[in-house]
Amino acid sequence: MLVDLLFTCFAVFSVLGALGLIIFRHPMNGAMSFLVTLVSLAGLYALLSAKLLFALQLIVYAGAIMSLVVFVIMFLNIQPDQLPAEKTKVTYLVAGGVAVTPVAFFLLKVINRLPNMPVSFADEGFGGVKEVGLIFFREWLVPFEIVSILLLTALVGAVVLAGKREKNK
Amino acid sequence: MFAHLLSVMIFLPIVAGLILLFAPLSRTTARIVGFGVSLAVLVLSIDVYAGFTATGKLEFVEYIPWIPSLGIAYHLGIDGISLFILMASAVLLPMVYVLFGTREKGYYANLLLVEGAMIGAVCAADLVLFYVFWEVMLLPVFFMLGLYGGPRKIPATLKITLYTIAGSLLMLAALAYLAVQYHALTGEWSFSIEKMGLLDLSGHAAALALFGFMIAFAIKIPLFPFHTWLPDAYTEAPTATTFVLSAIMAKIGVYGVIRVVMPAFEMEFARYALFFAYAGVIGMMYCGLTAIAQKDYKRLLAFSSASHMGIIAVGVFSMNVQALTGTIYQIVAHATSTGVLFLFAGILEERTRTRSINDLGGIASQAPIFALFFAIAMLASVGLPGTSGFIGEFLIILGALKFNVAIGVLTGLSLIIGVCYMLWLFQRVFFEKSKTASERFKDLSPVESLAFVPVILLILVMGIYPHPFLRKIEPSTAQYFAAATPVVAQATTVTPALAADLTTEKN
Amino acid sequence: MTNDFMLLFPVILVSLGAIGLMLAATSRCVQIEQAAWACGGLFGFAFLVQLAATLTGDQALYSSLFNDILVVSPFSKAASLVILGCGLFTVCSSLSYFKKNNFSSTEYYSLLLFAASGMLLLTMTRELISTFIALEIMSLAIYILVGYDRDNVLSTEAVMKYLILGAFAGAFLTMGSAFVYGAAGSTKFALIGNFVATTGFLSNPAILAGSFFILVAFLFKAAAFPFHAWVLDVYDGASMPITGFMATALKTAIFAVFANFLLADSGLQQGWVTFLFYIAILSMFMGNFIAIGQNSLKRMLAASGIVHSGYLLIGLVALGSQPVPGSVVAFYLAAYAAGTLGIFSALSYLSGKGEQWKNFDDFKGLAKTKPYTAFAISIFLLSMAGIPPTAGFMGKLYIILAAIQTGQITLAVLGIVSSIVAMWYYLRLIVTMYFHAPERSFAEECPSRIGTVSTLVLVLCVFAISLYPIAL
Amino acid sequence: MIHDYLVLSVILFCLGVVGVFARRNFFTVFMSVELMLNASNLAFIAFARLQQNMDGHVLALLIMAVAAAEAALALAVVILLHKQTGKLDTNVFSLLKG
Amino acid sequence: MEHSTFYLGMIPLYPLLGAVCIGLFHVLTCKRWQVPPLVYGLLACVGPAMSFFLALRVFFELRALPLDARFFTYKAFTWFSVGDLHLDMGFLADPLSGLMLLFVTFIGTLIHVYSIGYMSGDKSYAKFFAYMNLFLGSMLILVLGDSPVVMFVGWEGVGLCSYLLISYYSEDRDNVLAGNKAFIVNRIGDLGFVLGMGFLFWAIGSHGFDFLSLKANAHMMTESSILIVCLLLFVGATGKSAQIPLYVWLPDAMAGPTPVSALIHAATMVTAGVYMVARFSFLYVEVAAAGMIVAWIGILTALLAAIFGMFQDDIKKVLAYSTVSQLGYMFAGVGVTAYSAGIFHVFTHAFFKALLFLGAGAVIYVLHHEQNIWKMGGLKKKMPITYCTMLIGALALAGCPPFAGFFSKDEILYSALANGHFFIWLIGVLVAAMTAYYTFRMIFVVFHGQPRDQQAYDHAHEAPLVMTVPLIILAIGALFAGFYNLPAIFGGEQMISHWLAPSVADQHPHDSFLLEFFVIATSVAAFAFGLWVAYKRFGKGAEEPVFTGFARFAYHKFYVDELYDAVFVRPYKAIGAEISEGVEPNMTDAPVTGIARLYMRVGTLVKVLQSGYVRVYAIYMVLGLGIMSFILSQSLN
Repeated sequence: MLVDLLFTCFAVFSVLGALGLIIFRHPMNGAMSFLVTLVSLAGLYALLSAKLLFALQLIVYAGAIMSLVVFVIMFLNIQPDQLPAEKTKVTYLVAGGVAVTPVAFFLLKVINRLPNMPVSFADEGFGGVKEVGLIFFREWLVPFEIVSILLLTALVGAVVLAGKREKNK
Repeated sequence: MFAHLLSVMIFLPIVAGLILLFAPLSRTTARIVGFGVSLAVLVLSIDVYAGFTATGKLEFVEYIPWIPSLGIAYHLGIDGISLFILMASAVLLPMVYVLFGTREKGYYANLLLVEGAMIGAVCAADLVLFYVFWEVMLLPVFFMLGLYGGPRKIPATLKITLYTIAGSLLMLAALAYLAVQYHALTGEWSFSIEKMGLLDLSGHAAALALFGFMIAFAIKIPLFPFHTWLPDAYTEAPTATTFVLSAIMAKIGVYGVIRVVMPAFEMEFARYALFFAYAGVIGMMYCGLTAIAQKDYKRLLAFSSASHMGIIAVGVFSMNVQALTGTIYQIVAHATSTGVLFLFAGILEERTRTRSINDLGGIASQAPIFALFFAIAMLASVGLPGTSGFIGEFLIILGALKFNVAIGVLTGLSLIIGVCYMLWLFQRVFFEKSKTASERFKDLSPVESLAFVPVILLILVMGIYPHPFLRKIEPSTAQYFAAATPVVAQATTVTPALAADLTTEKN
Repeated sequence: MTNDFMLLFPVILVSLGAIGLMLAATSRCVQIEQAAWACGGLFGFAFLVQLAATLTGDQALYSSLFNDILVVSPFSKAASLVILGCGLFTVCSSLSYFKKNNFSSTEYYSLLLFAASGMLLLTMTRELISTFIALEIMSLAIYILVGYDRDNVLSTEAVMKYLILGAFAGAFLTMGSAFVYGAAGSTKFALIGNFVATTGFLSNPAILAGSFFILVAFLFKAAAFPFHAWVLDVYDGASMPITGFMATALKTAIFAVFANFLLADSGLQQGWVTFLFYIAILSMFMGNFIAIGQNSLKRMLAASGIVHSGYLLIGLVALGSQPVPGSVVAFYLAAYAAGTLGIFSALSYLSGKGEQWKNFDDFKGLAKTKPYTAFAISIFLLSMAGIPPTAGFMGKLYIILAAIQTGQITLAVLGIVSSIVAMWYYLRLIVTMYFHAPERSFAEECPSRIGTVSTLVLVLCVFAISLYPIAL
Repeated sequence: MIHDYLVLSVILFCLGVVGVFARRNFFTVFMSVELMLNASNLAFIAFARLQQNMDGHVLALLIMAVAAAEAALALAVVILLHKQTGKLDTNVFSLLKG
Repeated sequence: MEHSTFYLGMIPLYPLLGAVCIGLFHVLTCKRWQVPPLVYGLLACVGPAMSFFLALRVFFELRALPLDARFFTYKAFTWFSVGDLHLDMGFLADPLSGLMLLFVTFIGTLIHVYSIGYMSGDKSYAKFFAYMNLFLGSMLILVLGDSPVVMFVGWEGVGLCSYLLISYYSEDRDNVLAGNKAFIVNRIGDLGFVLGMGFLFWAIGSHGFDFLSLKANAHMMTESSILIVCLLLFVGATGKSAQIPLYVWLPDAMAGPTPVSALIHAATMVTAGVYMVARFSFLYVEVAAAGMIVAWIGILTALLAAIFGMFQDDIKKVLAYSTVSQLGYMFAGVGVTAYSAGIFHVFTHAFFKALLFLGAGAVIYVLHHEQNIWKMGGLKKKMPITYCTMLIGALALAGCPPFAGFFSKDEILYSALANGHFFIWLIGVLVAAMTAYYTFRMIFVVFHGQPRDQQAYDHAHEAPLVMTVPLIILAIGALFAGFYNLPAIFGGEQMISHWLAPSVADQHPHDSFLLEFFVIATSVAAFAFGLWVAYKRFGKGAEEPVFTGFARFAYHKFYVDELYDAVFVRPYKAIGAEISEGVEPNMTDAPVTGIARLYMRVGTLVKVLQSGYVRVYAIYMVLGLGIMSFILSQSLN
């Protein structure tokens, strides 16, 4: 019962947050409402017994990534007149909603065919740091290593694109 | 003489052409090299001709696996049909170097390339190899036409290139279909043209494949109604290109029909033969009628060439040994007559600076040798007995009559239609009074005359004593009908009533 | 395990090289030229190693590595050869390109290597998330390379478009992976394949939806219709060598992983045949129609890339019939890569500072002033158009053979029709170069020998691939 | 019920799609993509629960890492864009067309 | 009999070699020095003369052979052999060809000699003789050919020479047009010939396609197929021999030099059609209908041409129409299966018509190429030899006994009546009267009365010896040729009929003295009547008449040329122009250009879709995704 209530709560907040993201004009407002979604999602992870992910969602996503985003928004010091006017935003939103309906319909139909199960708290070991970590470093070592290359690339990229570059020649 | 005679004949001009293309040589050197190489090819081809024993099978075979996993091979060989197209190109091309002396280096280089590619196409015994040469021979034409053509060269170039490539790509699909079918039948991959004869395809897909090949060849020949690229291209192209296109390249389309399509699609071919024969006949009449209305002599000759190709097509689709043999013979005859006429047209254009018939007149009195040679070529082209044109045309009409009376009779109309426009042309250009453009027309120089003499003699010899030539052709053509299945045999006499009617014993 | 590392040698080499160059970039003593040579050397060395491994190594169809996450097969080897070759020639063309344009730095070559390592991984992955990560490595590196010229608004615009749409497509890949995972309980191709094989493709809507989204992401990267729109703008905004690299190596990597994914189970491939059939047709024709209207050479080549993706999709449709799975696709990719790289290699040294020559009309009369370059470009164009005896022709022949053998005659015929249509815009450039009088002087000498040499080598490649087709 | 989570994931995903579809602000578009990634993460975790299999958690983790890398790059591009034009409107950048 | 037949091949070869020699010699020398024309003239006469002697040898060798094996052949080489078609370049000497050979070479030689005089002063003298020799060679191939195809070689060869010689004065467009007309009309006939050969081959040709084998196998054909073959071959004959409906070229052909008109368009080539029908007599006798059609066409042509002939004012045109008319007689003869009579008429006609033409040529020559008879008159005194010889010719043509024409014409008329073709005979008699009329109209107007053009008259003189000698020789021929086939009624032996018997399938009517006498009487009466009318009107000199009514209609040749022009020539050209300007660009080429244009249009339209807005690209993706999802969800159910 409590689980259902919590789920409803988180679900409503996450959807509202997402709606806010796509509706608010100023990206700062959008980022804030997106934060709501992210936090709600963390809650949902918890409900799904994903303890490690719950923590990481809060720390990495809501914490690190979003603060970076917010920082950049602040850093750019965006004035309202710098923002796109977007007078036809509502039209586009509605049109987008219509366009995406078949996709959503299709996915929902697919979900309907999947086996269902009630969500209850799983056994002790499920989703814990140790268990996930064991799987991670035993079976998923290669992706882990590859991700390191990815992060390096992003690092170089950020430097190249936004950093200072000395003129050659 | 050599082990790989055919390879040498193919690659000698190609390599020489590429060297010419890149080496910084003068025009004169290029011309001499071109002439020398084409003469060398001619000598080799005579060797081939002498060594050809007319067994009805492939001779001078060379076989080197190329892509073994798909059975594609560098496979060469010639039979009586290839031999004559080969000879035609080897004999005719040296003339061009003699006649047109002040062209750019690339002109001669491209001529050599096209010669090699054409020889390759007729020698290829592997479908992929055939296709490769088939496409390659278009490229030099593309460049010659675009670089050295007349004022409206670019549209003409694009039209011929896109048109022919469109056709040949359809052929690519069709030949892939053949190979796949062969694989399905025997479990091994092969693109050998000979082996395709084992196939006996029928059904919708086979009909589609047949049409794939046929459209490619019909465009190249060109068969009505795929001829519309021809007038522009023939008119705008430099003389040598027109010559190559009309004299030899068009024939390779016919050759393709005979070598590739007929054996592989016996049933479907027999089913559609009448249809194609009508296309040939209609094309003959259509182009012949159009020719009479032309005011540009090159265009007139272009339509005349297309008209003759219609007759040749009828010969192919009549599916009996007379018609087919006649076709091969007519191929050579047409190469020597219409091809040479285009050379004359080139000389005319060069010396009078006009392509309009109305600007010319009275050349016969200015230039008797020119007029004489032109007349002989023209008469061969209208099929006068005693010239090479008659034998082929007669055999084709004979064969067409057996195939279908209506086709035969309509083919016969070519006797009249051809004469109408040719005489008109001859009258306006060579007879009547001289006009300003033709007033100071210079006759052929001795060297030029000498260049034409072999061909003119060939026209006459082929008309008077064709037997030695036909003897080399006939075994190969007869072979197509020797193994014909009953279905084909039945289909070949579409008018059995007539045949029966003609031969029934009178009581 | 050592064997595993041997098989991974090229990836490791390239990645270490990337990191090394990245570190070197921090010190001032490394000149850009030196970095370029090092980078090129790395590519070349890796290429040779891989070539040796391909020719001499065991011909087992699959060698699964690392818990079945990576795989080395003849197909992946062939694809990685193509990618390494592309890298090598991209370095060459970059060298000549940056003689005239000076916005390069050492990191440029590092990023090239990063991108290449992502691509190499992509050819090998047999697991969805690794695929995603490898895809992102590649994409991120390419984004940066596209936007490398920071002073150029066009280049920034290109990276912006590419980034947004690429990330958008990437999200589909993750969502698709999630659904596949939800159905099969794993993201490894082998297990997915087993699952599909035991339960059937159509009885698993989640597999259907998941693989659909995954396909969408792949199709986006391959620029197939209707996910093609970005490709023109991005190619247009990127610098010449990078455009060439994207057009070839990226496509190779994507089609490699695409084929690997579809090969997970024949039921899966069969299930998508109809879908790919229509996508292939639409891509070919849409690409052609877009290409026909272009005046800019780069945009035309981009649009023709859409068409070639269509052909490659035919190859994917006909995967089942190939003696070595994917061999036809690999061959086509190699042939296409040789031609495209060649053009970009030539354009790199031809186009001058700030890429002034980009429209068809700029190339009028090139054959008069630079006959050899014009000749080379013509050869490349003919190869792309599929005229024998170039490599492109053989690629097309194989694709059509494969299509007919699988019974896809309609597809084969439409492919042919599309290449007829395509002739026009390839010929157009040749016509412009050869048959028009020069309107501007092409007096500038090409700045480096390396550009011409690599172009020449590529011309030879175009013929060599066709006449000596070892890939099959 | 686990389906509810999945449905929520689909809804969030679709909202992300709508965001990319409808908005011109670079930040918003970018965050919409992030929203889509989050939706797929939710799906992964829900499926992990359904499959009783912790691979899904690992995968979600990896996706987070990728999202972080992408974010870094995207922000670099934003800065670049802002530097060049002072605008965040994606429609401003339409020099390449046709 | 063991003897070499090699010389048979030499008969056509001599003139051909002559042509080649003259041609080459001319071509090689024409640029550098002037060769005296006489050289060419003499060179040209050698070939025909040699052929004539060989022809004599053939004749005598044939005579030495027994009646049932009176032929021999010479096969020079295998011409071509394809499948079951086997053809030799073979020559056949039998009584029919032997007879033709004799007079063709004889008259040919004479005309060559005559030409030396007539053509003197012409600038392309050599060309003329080369053509003439070429013609004679072709004609001899035609005569000697042992299979229809070899015959066709000669058949087309003579057509070519006819074309070349008609357009000999090529600066004048009308002459060239006349040449074109001749060639094209002949080609129409040749089409019939070729198709006839085709049908014949597929019927019985596989057993051998030479005349002897065909004759032996003719019984294997059905009647209907024989009819088809006969009619098609006859189409060829109407072309070559100027019969309805293809006669129109012959009057125009008079544009050529007069010796040409004499040799080609009167004596030899135009009779080739008759010869061919006689050659194929083994087919024609099998089907009565074929013969009937031939006979009727022939006699109607004779009538029509005679009507035209009565109103012509060009001396050569008169003779031309008389030729057409006489050819009509010949066809009537062979049509009623009196082959020997037809050939006999060919034989006699060759003499007197060549004579008339050469005589007319002499007149034209001395009057400096004046051809209108209304500008002549009273030349009798100035040109006595010409007058006398022409008078003989005219009498022969008009059918005055005992001149040559009388016997042959009478033979034909008698055969027609005796074989039951009353109306053919009746028309024949009518035409005979008309012939006498127009022949003597010409004689009277040209030679009698007062000179109409005094100046020309004053300059007139007798033609040179080289021209008059052939005239005299021919006049002797015209006088006596008829006696070769003197019918029994005059105590003759019908030598020619007997001679020809092995070659042609004559159906001899029962000899009926009364009937024959009746026929002769009517013929003579018709001649006398025609002569009388002509004398009445023109004997004392007459002015150029003004034609009205029917005469005017006939003067304009019933407007047949204009009709053909309107019905065939103009539509043909119009169709050509229409195809060239209308159909080709708008229909045949339209799909091609249309597709190209459409394609470009789509290209520019599609460009609009590449709007450059990144959001729009995303929208494409979403829309595509939506559609695909929709389709996929349908498949889920």
